[in-house]
Amino acid sequence: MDIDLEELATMVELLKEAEFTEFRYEKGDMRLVISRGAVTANHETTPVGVPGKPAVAPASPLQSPKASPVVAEPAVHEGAEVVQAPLLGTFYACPKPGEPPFVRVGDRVEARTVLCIVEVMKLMNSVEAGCSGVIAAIHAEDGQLVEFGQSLFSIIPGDA
Amino acid sequence: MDIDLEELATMVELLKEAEFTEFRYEKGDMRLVISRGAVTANHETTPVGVPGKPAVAPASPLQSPKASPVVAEPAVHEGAEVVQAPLLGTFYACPKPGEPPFVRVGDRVEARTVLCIVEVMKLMNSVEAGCSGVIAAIHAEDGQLVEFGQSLFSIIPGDA
Amino acid sequence: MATQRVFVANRGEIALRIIDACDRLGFETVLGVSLPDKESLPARRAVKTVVLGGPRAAESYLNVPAVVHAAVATGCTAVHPGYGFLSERADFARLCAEDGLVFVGPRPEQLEALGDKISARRLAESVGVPVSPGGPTQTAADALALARKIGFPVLVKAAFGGGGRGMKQVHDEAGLVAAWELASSEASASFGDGTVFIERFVQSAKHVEVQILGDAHGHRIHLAERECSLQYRYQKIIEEAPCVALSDEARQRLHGYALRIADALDYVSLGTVEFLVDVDRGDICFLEVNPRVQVEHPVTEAITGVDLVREQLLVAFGEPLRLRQEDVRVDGHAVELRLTAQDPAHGLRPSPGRLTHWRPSPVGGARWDTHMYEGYLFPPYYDALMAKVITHGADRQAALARARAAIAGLEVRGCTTNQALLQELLDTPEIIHDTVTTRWLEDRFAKEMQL
Amino acid sequence: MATQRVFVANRGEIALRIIDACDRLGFETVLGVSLPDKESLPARRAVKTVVLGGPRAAESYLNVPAVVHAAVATGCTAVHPGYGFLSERADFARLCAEDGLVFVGPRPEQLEALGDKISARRLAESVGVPVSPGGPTQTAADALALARKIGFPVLVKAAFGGGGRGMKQVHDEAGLVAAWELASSEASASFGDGTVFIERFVQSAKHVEVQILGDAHGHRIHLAERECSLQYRYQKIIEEAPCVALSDEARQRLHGYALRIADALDYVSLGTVEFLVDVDRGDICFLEVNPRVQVEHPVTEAITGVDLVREQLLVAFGEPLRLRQEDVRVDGHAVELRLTAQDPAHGLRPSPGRLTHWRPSPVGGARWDTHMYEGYLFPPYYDALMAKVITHGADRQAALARARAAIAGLEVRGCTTNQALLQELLDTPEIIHDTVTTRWLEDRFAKEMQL
Repeated sequence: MDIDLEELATMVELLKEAEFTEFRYEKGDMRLVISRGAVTANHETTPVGVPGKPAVAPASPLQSPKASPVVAEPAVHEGAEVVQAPLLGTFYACPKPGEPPFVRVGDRVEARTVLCIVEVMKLMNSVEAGCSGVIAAIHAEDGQLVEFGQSLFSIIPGDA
Repeated sequence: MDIDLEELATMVELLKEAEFTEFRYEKGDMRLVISRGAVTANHETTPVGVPGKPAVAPASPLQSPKASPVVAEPAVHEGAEVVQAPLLGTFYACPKPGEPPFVRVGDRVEARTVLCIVEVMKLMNSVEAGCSGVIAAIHAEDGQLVEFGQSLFSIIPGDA
Repeated sequence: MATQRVFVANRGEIALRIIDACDRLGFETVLGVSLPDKESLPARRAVKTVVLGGPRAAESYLNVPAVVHAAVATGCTAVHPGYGFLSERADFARLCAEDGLVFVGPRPEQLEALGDKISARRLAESVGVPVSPGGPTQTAADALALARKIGFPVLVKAAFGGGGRGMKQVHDEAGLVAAWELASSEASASFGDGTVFIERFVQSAKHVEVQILGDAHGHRIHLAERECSLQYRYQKIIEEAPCVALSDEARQRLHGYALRIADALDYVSLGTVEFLVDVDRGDICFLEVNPRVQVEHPVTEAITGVDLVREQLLVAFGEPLRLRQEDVRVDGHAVELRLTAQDPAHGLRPSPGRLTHWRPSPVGGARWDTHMYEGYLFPPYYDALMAKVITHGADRQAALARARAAIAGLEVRGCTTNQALLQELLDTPEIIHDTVTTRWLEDRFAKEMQL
Repeated sequence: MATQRVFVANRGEIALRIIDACDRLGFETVLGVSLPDKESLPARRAVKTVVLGGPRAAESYLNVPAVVHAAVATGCTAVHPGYGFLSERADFARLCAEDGLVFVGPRPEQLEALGDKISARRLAESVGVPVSPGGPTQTAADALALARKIGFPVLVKAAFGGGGRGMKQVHDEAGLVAAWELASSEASASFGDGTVFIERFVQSAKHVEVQILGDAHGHRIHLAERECSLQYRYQKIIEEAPCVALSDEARQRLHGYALRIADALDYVSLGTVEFLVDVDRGDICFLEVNPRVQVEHPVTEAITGVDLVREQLLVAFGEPLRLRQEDVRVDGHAVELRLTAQDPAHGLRPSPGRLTHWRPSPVGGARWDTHMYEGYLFPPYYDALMAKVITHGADRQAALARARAAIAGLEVRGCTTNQALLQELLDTPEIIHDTVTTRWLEDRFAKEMQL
């Protein structure tokens, strides 16, 4: 991304008007995060390298695709229920291409709420939450292969 | 950064009126998140590419640590200069623990600007930008092992 | 050749064997595994591993949609099914083709032609290859009539679904009817076809099989024969090549029969034509064709010097065979021992567990095909094969001597194995003098039980 | 044993060998490679691979800080140096120890004691093991005096830095002075010590070496001897075990000498004690000790059935040796051929390149230790070893016959190899009748040049 400082200045001007504590703008591999008030350290360490953020890899220990095939286990959310793929297939986050995803992080779900579809050989299998709570994380990427038993969602259990 | 400022201005105007704690707008690869009030914990885990995000792995092709050891090559930034590790060692983003990093994404750097330190057996080797421009991405993680030739930074060349 | 990416749809030692063959050809590999096999050695060796499903083979290694989906999603250009599992499934081979994957094996129609005993026998007969007296029966009455014609004892088995599975031996008419009803109901349950096959039970015959190899350009050769008479309930325990009990005349005839069948099918890929040979009477009759790589293929590799898995991969990708029949020479004798996690003291019952100690001895001239490693948890879900120990010598006695040294040098703890049985067998006169026939070991065990 | 994670600080076939030994023991592996070796087969097989530095060994495989840092940063518990590179570097072993890494080899002080020819000879002499006439010299004058005493021709080499490197043969006083000056200046340049070693040049001797193995609990055994007389400029080409030219008496004596040296050092790990043996006169003299796994270790594995790399790993982690001297039996004879990317038509000059075709033949009884695969770009930066072909037979002729079959069955294209030379050598009377001494091949080449 080539930052046009002038453009940026104008934008900041505009945002003065807006009332917010956090402003995120993403487009392609570009990403803008503006926060007001307490800034969580996390923002520094979340650079632009969005898809396939590579610097993650060296962090993981001896986790080759061998040791644990395809994915390292996701960062644990204390007390979260992890919804795993009931079968191998292609993960779809949305009912149809272009439509909004079934769920987003922060969404409240019930046990019967459909979270995603796992497609194997044109067979669509919808995956339900299995418990009620709030989606804390989504571990799979739309359109990607997920293995049997792979973590898909983390849900912080709890009723409204 | 091709933000349509007019569009953004209008949006901000509208949002002034609207009452909300979080506003999300997604369109194609464009994504906007505006929050009011406390930043909820799960924002850290929201966006694509938060550190440790596992679902990235299946996206990459046959890239085991074997095929390309430790890291997959970072997402290419068109016309970006990639600064590689001149030697194997531990990557330090900050001059001292706790201190702010040498550079952050979006920072303007000169050829002689120190970007990081690579330590091998207690020997500190500072790595310079080698060209002037703006940091587009940081591909390594503080305190982690980087290999010889591993991509550390992407810099969009250009003078102020 | 363009770089290929091969999906390995199998496990254990054969998965390792295929992965190594691919590595050496510069092909990439993706291994599909069951959940418990994530920690297996093949999973380490493959460039990438994908979990197909749960422990049961039906959820993973026999899960056709998962295998094909995984192969396509990981960008594979071919699928190697190994042996067992999906290796003989025409529907699977066809699905691979539809999804643009090269199936490393014969064409679907060839798999179909060989898939059931009836059409396989018909094929053999059509090219003048003798088959055992017998045939398919639709009713117990037919069966009875047929059995009277060919004489008791007879073998009763489902017409569809090969191998020794569900094969029964009956000695009288009462037994036949009971066995027939059972086999028929089983058959209609598993294969949707109640046809039952009746054939003469050969009292004392050797199991001899011929290795064939064909390419997509009409070249077909044989790579001599193997003897696998030492079986227990149709599970082979010791195999060897060549079969020294054969006269040159019988050997010629056997090879000729095998090639005739290969030619009739315009056979492509690796295959094995199995025969029963009554050595005394010189009778040969066709059993079946295994259209895949065989567990015991290394003994043939040892005596011919041909890398069968490599050749199988190359012809699958359309390469013409470089070998001609006249290039195939047999040198010396080779023996393979199947080390299994089975307890000989208890009727060879499976005894899986954690391998606390695995120390094979690298004695000269012994090849170990094995996925074992110290600390490996041998799973209870699949077959009991731990390792194949292949030795080669100038003659049969030399090969057996090496085999004794190799198996004696193994230190293994954590699972009960058949090591002691293998050692005992290698010192048994019947084996040393090669008088063993396919029923010998069962009879022997039966005797022991009575003591 | 707790799960270990072993850093493999080497490349090529020995890296593969070490990784497989670790896999079979349930140890994890991390491989340190140079940039061009990222695509090597060991890099695929290791659980994890780390790029140490650029192509030149000094930047990568000899880069001590990078290796130690990488081993620590990847959580390794041990480092296996293989052969060559850092395997004999006491400073490296010491650094590993300081950083809590088990060095898979002898203790640093043992490496030091064996590191230079002078102290090694002193050690041998101190326990009554004969050494070749000669000694260290500080000036050309000393050298001249010594040479007159022991008689020309003599060998001139730097006292520090082992192997054949920089060794020169001189036949007269003029030649000696020139060679001495050069060697001395080279020595002070590379080792900071101008001491030059002078020793009698043995005209016709066999190179015989004894395999030793010791644990940290005071157990030490030998695993018989190997003969490696077939050399070209101190590079071994064909090795075998045992050495059939030895009388039983000489063999006993040789093994005794080796154990005496091992005992004097309280030697731990795998090692090789090298001797020159004048078969006709029965003279034996000590050459040096190689304190590491040897390229030719498989021939010893073939005749003894002992997995040397596995034992080396186990004793490094403190396990007591399970083997006792009386357990070590020699069975048959084994031969190793070194296939290299060298052009015999041009003085064995290296000929790296892209392997367009790699098709070894899996003939029975042949073991291939190789990191080759089809499409591999053989790099120009390191030694020329492509594969080790190890065969075993009941006797020497049988082993040689297998070796002929194995090397004849190889199809390789893309690099010029010494395959033809190996085949020619295997058909040479001097080799068939085992009359070869260490100078034989050079003399032979010299003659050919003159034709």
